[in-house]
Amino acid sequence: MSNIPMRAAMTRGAIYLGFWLLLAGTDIADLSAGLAAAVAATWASLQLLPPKGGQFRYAALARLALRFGQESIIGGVNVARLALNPRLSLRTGFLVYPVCLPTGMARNTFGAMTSSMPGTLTAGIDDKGALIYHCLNVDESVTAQLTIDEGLLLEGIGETDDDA
Amino acid sequence: MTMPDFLLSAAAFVLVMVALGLIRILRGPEDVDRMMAAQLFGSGGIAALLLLGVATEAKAVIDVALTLALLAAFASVAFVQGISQPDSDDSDDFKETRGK
Amino acid sequence: MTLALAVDIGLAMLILAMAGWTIAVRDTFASVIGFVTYGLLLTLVWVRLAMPDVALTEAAMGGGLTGALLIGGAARLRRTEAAVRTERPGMLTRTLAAVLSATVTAALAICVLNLPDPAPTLAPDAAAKLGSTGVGNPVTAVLLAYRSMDTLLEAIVVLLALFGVWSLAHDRFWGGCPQLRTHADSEGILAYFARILPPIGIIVGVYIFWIGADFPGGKFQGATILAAMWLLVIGAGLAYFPPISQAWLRILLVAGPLVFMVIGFAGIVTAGAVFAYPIGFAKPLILAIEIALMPTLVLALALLVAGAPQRMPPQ
Amino acid sequence: MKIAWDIFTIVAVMAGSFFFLAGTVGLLRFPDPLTRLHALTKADNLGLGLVVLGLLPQTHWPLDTIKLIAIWLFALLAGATVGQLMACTARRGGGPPK
Repeated sequence: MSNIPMRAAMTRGAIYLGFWLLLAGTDIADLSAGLAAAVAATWASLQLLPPKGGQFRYAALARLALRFGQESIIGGVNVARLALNPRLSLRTGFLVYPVCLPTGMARNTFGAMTSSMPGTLTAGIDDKGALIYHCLNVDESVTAQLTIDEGLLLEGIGETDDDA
Repeated sequence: MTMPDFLLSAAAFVLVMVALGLIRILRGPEDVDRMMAAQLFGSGGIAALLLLGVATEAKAVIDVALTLALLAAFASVAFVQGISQPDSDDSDDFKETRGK
Repeated sequence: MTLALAVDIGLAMLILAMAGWTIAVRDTFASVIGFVTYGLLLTLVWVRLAMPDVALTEAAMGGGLTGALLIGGAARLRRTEAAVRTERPGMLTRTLAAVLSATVTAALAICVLNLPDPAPTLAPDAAAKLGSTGVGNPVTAVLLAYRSMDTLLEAIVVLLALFGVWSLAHDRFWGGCPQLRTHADSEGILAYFARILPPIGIIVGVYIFWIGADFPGGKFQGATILAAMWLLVIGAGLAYFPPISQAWLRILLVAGPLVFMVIGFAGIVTAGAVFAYPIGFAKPLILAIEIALMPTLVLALALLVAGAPQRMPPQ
Repeated sequence: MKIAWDIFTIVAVMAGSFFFLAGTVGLLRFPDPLTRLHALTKADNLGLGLVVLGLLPQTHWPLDTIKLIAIWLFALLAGATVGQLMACTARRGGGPPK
């Protein structure tokens, strides 16, 4: 077993065991079951999500998380305002956003995150792999917002050009 | 009004809200709409459950909510798979067997 | 009227309305979705009745597996539904069905209304002997110490149901693989979900199983969560069901009830009665039975949802 | 101090309940399935998030508190997934193959 999977297995195992301790408490009697559960979870996780090399940049990820928090609040308020406004003022439509993020995890995380942000909802992928968004109000600002989020995510997973 | 009473009335309010969402189940028109209302009911149900659990200090309720949250997407996933894919696999099989 | 009573009455009204609608609606899909919602309401009702064990079962079963099973079934019935809807049963059949249902309801109502007050209960007796089982959760104690025969039969019933489902397989596919509809994109959002959630689900499932000895929880609830995770991975196209002719699969399926029976009948020698546990060994033996039943239940529940084999066994 | 936390709970839970109200109104009022999905995925998650936030001071630190946050995260992940899956279905016409 090479270095990367070994390290990933240890990290993930520790995280899952930590989650067990949060659920079940730190009673010694429960620890054997916790270890078994953590081993099974780590095994499943390595099968489902084979570890890849690459460096996360936690500062950028933290900024992204913060932005996600803010934006989801704005998103919720936005929908609430629209719903409770006596006159429905919607200009709904689709928008195709070509993503630079690698397919798989990164792109799906992006899709999932932007679905919670104001005005946008991921509604599939077109033939060229671009994300299709359904927007409550189609205008220029949507693409600009998406670009900011994508930039942060790219930076967070260490995929930007200045990496080299 | 004590804290448990407040939480209990909040739970009741959330329940009433999601129950009104059930009108979508009645009206449809698409199955997607119906499933959506059920999904709304799922998260509203989790919220109501947590409020009830904390109000009555029933610790186990948190585990119930945990289970619900974990399986919240399960029915909807089954729904999307059931609705979006034509029965290609087994209908092929049937055709094959009938042809013989 | 207290606030709690108002909440309970509201819940009862809601659940009655939902139940009525689920029966009344003509469209199968709508009815099934109504039923899933009804299950969620039922979870809340069990919580209000202070029965978290049952609430947990309802949350796992009603919210997860039954919902998926029924929705899958409704999707399959779609093609034949239009034809069925034109065949309305005759007046006589409908009247008979109505009379029969009304009679059953009335009989149940009479029984419930005539229950002695206070209701006869064995709860104090059960609680008094709880210490000798070493188990902290009275529900688990009842299931595995006082009424273990029933619990064994329940596990066997699940297996029998599975064999019933298997027996619907076409001869050609006997011993083959059950199949879910898996046309999902392995890079798509469903696959993403199915890659992240299952490890967490394993931890939660084992946790719910493990705490069942002392707190609300247990093998059925835990096994349901684990089965749901397995089904999610398969449904996202990341794994396949094993052929049902596999030896390990069959061994695991019968292992649980078998261990249960061996320990139960060993009680004749060690404790003087069938399904009696020797003094001081109750808790480890109960735990052994639960651990052995766990894989059996996970496999059986997942395979029940999967249905009859639909693909040839690999040669 | 307890009073301050109680007020925090009351404010957050009420705000959460408000978003459930908004989600329901959106679900009933918005004109097409995709728009309704916006109401569902956003208002709903925020509603549950605020209810959880409000309940945090009323639970036993640390286990129950963190469990509550985990519940919200699971619901968030489930909501995002289901929202996208249903949006795909709705965009393709939503109706079952007949």
